[in-house]
Amino acid sequence: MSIPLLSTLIFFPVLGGLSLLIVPRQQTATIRLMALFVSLVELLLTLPVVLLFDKTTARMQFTELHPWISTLNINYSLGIDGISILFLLLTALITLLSVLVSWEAIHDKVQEFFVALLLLEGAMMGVFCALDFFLFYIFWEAMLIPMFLIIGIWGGPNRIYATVKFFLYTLVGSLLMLVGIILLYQNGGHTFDILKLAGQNYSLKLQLILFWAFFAAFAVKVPMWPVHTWLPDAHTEAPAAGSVILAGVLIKMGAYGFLRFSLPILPEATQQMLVPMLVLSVIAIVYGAIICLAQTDLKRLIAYSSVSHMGFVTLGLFALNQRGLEGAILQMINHGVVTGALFLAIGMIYERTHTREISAYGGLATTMPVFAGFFLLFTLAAVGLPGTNGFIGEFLILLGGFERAPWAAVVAASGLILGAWYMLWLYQRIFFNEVSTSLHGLTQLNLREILTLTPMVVLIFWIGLYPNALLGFLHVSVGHLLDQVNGVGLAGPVLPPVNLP
Amino acid sequence: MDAIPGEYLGILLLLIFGILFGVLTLFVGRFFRLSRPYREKLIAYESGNEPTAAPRMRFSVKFYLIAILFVVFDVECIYLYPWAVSYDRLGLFALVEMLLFIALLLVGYVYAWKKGVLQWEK
Amino acid sequence: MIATVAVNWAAVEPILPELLLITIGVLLIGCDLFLPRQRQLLPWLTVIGCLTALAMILGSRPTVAFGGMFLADGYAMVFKTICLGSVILSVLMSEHFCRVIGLRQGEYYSLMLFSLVGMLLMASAGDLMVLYLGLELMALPIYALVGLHKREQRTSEAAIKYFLMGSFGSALLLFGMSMVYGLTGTTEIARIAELIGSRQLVANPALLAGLGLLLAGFCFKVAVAPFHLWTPDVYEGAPTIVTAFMSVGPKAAGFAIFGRVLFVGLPELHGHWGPVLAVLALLTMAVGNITALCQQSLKRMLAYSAIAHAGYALLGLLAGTAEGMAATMTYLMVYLFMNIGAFAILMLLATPDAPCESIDDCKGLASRNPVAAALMLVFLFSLTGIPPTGGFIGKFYLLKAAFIAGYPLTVVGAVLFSAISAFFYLRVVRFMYMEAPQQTATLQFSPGMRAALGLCLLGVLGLGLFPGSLLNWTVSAFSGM
Amino acid sequence: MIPLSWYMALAAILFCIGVCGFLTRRNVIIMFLSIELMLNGVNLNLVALSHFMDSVRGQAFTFFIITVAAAEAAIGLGIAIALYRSRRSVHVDTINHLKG
Amino acid sequence: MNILLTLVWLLILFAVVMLHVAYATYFERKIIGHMQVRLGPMRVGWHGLLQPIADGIKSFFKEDIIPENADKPTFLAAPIICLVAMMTSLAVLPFAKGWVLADIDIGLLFIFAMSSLASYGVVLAGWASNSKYSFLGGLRSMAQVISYEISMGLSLVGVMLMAGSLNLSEIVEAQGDSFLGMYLMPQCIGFFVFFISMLAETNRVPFDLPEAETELVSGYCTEYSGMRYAIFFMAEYIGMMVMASIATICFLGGWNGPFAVPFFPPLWFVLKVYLFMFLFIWIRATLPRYRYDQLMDLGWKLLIPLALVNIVLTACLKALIS
Repeated sequence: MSIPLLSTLIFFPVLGGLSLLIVPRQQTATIRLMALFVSLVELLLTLPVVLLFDKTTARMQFTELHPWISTLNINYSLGIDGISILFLLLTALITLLSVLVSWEAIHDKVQEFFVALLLLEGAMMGVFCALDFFLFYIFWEAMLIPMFLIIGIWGGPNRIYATVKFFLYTLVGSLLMLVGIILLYQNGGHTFDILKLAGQNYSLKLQLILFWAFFAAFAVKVPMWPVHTWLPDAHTEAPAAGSVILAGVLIKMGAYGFLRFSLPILPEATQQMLVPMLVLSVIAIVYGAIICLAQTDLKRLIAYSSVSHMGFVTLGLFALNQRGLEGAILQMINHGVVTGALFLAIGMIYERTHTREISAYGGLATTMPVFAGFFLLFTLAAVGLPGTNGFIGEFLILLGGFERAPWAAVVAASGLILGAWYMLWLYQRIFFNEVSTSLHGLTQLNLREILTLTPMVVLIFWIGLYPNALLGFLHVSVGHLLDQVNGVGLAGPVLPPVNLP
Repeated sequence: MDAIPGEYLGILLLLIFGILFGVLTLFVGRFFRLSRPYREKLIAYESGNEPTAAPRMRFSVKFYLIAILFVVFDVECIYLYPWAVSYDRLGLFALVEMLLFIALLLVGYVYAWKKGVLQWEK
Repeated sequence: MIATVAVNWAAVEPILPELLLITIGVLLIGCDLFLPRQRQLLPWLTVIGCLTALAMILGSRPTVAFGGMFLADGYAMVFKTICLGSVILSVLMSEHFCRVIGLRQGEYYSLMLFSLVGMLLMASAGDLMVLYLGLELMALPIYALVGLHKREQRTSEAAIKYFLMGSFGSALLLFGMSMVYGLTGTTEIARIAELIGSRQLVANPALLAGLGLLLAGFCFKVAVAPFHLWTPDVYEGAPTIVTAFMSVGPKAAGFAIFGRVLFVGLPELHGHWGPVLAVLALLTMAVGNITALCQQSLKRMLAYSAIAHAGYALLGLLAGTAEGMAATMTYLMVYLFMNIGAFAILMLLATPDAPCESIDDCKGLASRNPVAAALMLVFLFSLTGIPPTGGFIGKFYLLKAAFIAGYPLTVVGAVLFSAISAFFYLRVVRFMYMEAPQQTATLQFSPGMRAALGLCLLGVLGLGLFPGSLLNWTVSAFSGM
Repeated sequence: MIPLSWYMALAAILFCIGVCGFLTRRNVIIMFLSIELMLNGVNLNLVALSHFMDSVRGQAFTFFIITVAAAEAAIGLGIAIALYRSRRSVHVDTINHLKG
Repeated sequence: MNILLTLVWLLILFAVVMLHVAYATYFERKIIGHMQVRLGPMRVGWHGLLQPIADGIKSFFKEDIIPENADKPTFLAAPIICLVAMMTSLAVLPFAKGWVLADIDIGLLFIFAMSSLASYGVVLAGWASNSKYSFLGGLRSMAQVISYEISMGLSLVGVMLMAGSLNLSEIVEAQGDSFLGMYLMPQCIGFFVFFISMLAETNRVPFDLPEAETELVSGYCTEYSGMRYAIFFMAEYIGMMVMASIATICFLGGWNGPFAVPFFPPLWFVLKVYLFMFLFIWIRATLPRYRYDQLMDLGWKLLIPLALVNIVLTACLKALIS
């Protein structure tokens, strides 16, 4: 492999973003077009990765290894397995959509916005590619800066509170993880290499300390109950593109962190902490759903629904079996697609009405029928209707969860019902009922908007009807991961992967 | 008395003697001399007028500058004296070093001069 | 008769950079006095001199000169580079700033150079005497620099406070030195360690008292709590350019002697000074970061942040390991760029009518001048310690060193305070990007200012992305000590 | 001969008086004088030690301290004058424009 | 040395010096009188010979006035400080070979120290009197003394370079007993600087600004009277004598003369000292007073550079010759 594909994926958007700085500030049209071009090319660049990916092995692929800071034994080490490749795709797609949705929504400081967005994309790519813990941390933290700015500068009225809260929550968590990394470095043979760190036997006490240090960073990011409170604020205040990226990629990183670090490196601690984690997940599912019922703000409702959905994800993760893990990963992608799509849609309607109050809407189905159609589809996917992607993920998670802890699956299933309740109720309040007076004369969706939403529809059905397209990437890697976790002797039947149509 | 090196004994004695002389002449004299103080005699002399204003008035800042300059220049001497005394033993290197030292001192001196510190009245 | 001692001129070679700088300092005084019209050349002359000295220092071989009094080793080289860097950057910026605030004294540059020579001596000090002389040679011009701007009322107040506290710190230091001298009979730092070992003085109470006084004195010099009380006032009162300079150069030089004395002179007492410094470091971070939270003046906030950063830098020192000291050096190197950079933006805000030192003056900077705002953003995130800036690398290295040396709780504390610090740094970012501007004056970049800001940005990002060679350098520098 | 400990005790006493003076007095000049007192404590210590240990370093050190103290005095007085000109006082309690 | 012997020496020295002081005033008045074509004191004794005794008795019995606003302890101490400082410097002066009370190695340094100490007496007197004239006089005196102290100190570095010692006896011996050995010739610049500084240090005309009668009404001692005033006076005359002795020792070869005097070795020394005393008086009778700014200019702008040049020249020449 002569072309460093992963490095290209990381640095192409960074350089592209920086090249926007050359354009004079006033030429916003040029800037937008350039940003679109960069993100489109980035998406295309993921294609060779996907095509060349070898699904039959759990080894890291497309690896790149260069010494970086030799004094500390830190390497510039990249590589992906079946788990990360999906996130690369998701990231590229979501960023492209964000560029599109920001086309007219951002009027002020356009240049800065798109620079921040593209830098953010580079950092996100880096997080999913990094195989060196230190490198991972750098990308992990580097994401904070553009996200902080995106929410803080282009967000809603309460944006400053939201963005500072977001930043501080994340930073505290990350810093504790940093201490954990140092501790791991000290005890893991003075290396930051994730693969080398995984193979070692740490004492249980050390593992537990490390587990909680990592938990601090990842749980905040996911966000797990009870450290989720930054998410509704950040979601609500962020501009549409910010919300999409937050929901689509950023909060997946917490779960990705659990997958990549906590599980393989700290298997014993993971098993020790299984029950608390499951309990937290279930609480998040039910709590998030119940809170959703009480929301009057559109974006806030979606935000709490994210808490609930991410509860499913962590439930699947800590089910620690093939189905649960695969379901969790799939659900992350699904959630990224669906919630991203919902935020996109909300962003479009918000541009027209400039309100997020649910009560201000009503009867939208008659004024904007095309939009209503798209939104209905997204709602159903979020609810998990069979045939949409949401169903597959949640089904697998519940299946896995039932094997591990039936009580958890049962309670979680009730979350599904609540989910259907609040989503459908929301749909009813917005699109049916009386036509609200303020909603007369709204323009229909334009071509750009329709083009933005169409890929999401395609994705929803594609994954929903042919999940193996994605699950195929996962089987081997997840199996390998489970071997690592279970290698220390967790009793449990190793079931063959479920083959769905 | 062993604690004091012999040569300094004379100095110490002379010191004590001086103090005794001063104090004794003044003290003994008290029994012989007149003492008839009255107010006019005791007020500060101001050419016969009533003293006006506080005598310890603010004075020219020049005095401070002179004092500061003195401190700096005088202390430089503590390097010149030992050097001068042991010049024979130190050799050429010390001469060059001291020339540099004096040159630096001169720089400070020229600086002060150009800045008008040495000018008593502008 | 004159003794015909063969004059060994080669003995002077190691101090040639210092001599060069002194010559240039004198030359600057001369230019200022006799060629007042050519005054705009002074900063460039200074920069050229510093660059030459830097080249000479980097090109020199490690030597021991003057019977062990002057050590031109790698350790000294790193610190000298930092100090020279601080002077070069400040001098590049000063023309602009001095014009804005109307500071017209030509002595400014020569004082800067003399202070620099003091710092270089401190970095190279192999003997307590040289150490003390360097310290004072560094401090005396700075007292004057702080008070140089006579039209401004606050400067003389800042100067007198700095002067009194600085002298008091020196006196404490000296008494500690005299006690160490009394016990060991030498002032040569390397010999002190040997004699402590051979005379078994480790538990001697007098030595411990001396150590305490030394620590107090050093802490005064690098502004470590609870000896930091002078810092905010002095930093706020001094002209911003001087503040920028003295928050980096002298602090680095202070750490140079701090490290040299503790690591070379008193390594056997690490059991005593390690924990003490750990407590002081935590206290410093607490005081610096928490007090900075409630500041309205950006300058004062940066002053408190400087205190907090002294606390971080102490982490490497207290580790007592080679890696720790290397980490401190690395951190100071990064700190040079990020702190001077932040102060540079503060200087850009100033106008002849108003000093513009309040946080409110940053409001809307992104609209007024996006470049300045972006630079400030980078510097502030670096000060917070967010990757991919140099500040993160430095902090990470420090935390790692202290952690591995066995101070995990101190490290956790440092991490938490670091999170707190994000709050007040972010406040500035917030004001710059998320508020409407209050001022309308356009910012002007002089060529020197451009160069300095470019260097700072390069330093912060370059060290953040490619810290490898710096780390190698500091590690090898320390092991050569 | 007077034993070394006497000198050292005197030096320590001088130093402590200086410290107390510095911490309690509020006049800038007197604070400065207290510092000088501390320095003289150090000087006494060094000279006595140097004499008793037959090592010349202490005396050389004292030389430097004296010089530096003179330079310090020069700068300190200069600053004090500047301060007095702007404030009409050298009392620490009136020097309070900087706080926060 | 035995304490008793020292004490005897000391008493003799003291008596001689006191006599000297008393008659120095007499000679001053007489000489100035004759120079100004008048007679000077004539009433007490033959040609007024007993005048100093009468003055002494008078000041002893005069009323002692302490101004009401004076800072009393300081006011009382000031004259004694002056006297003690000056008297103590006497101890290190070698009047002849071996005729010295304290033959210390740092003689010259000691003299400087003591002459600085004396200026404390002056400035304290000015301050303690709490009178404007005294205050100004004290200040001026201080500024003047410290200014000229630098040039004086620097002017003697040449001598130290040549003699290689600070011990006064050794300085004398280094000059040898021939006329050509005296440092007057090689150190002529130094001598010039020293001589002027000496006049200024002792507050003599033309540098008597601190006690200028016509400007400051006696300056720092305006408020002093009676015995206290007399003590200041004594200190001043002892100071003159000490300075003259230093000049003699450092530049005129000390006790050495054309031939040895059998019974009174210090003869040459005394003669040389009196030569200087005469010069002091002669100058007083002849020259007008300097203005204060001229005085400072002279000290700072002429004497100090001259002294530095002298040092450099001496050191370089010495290096060349050897």
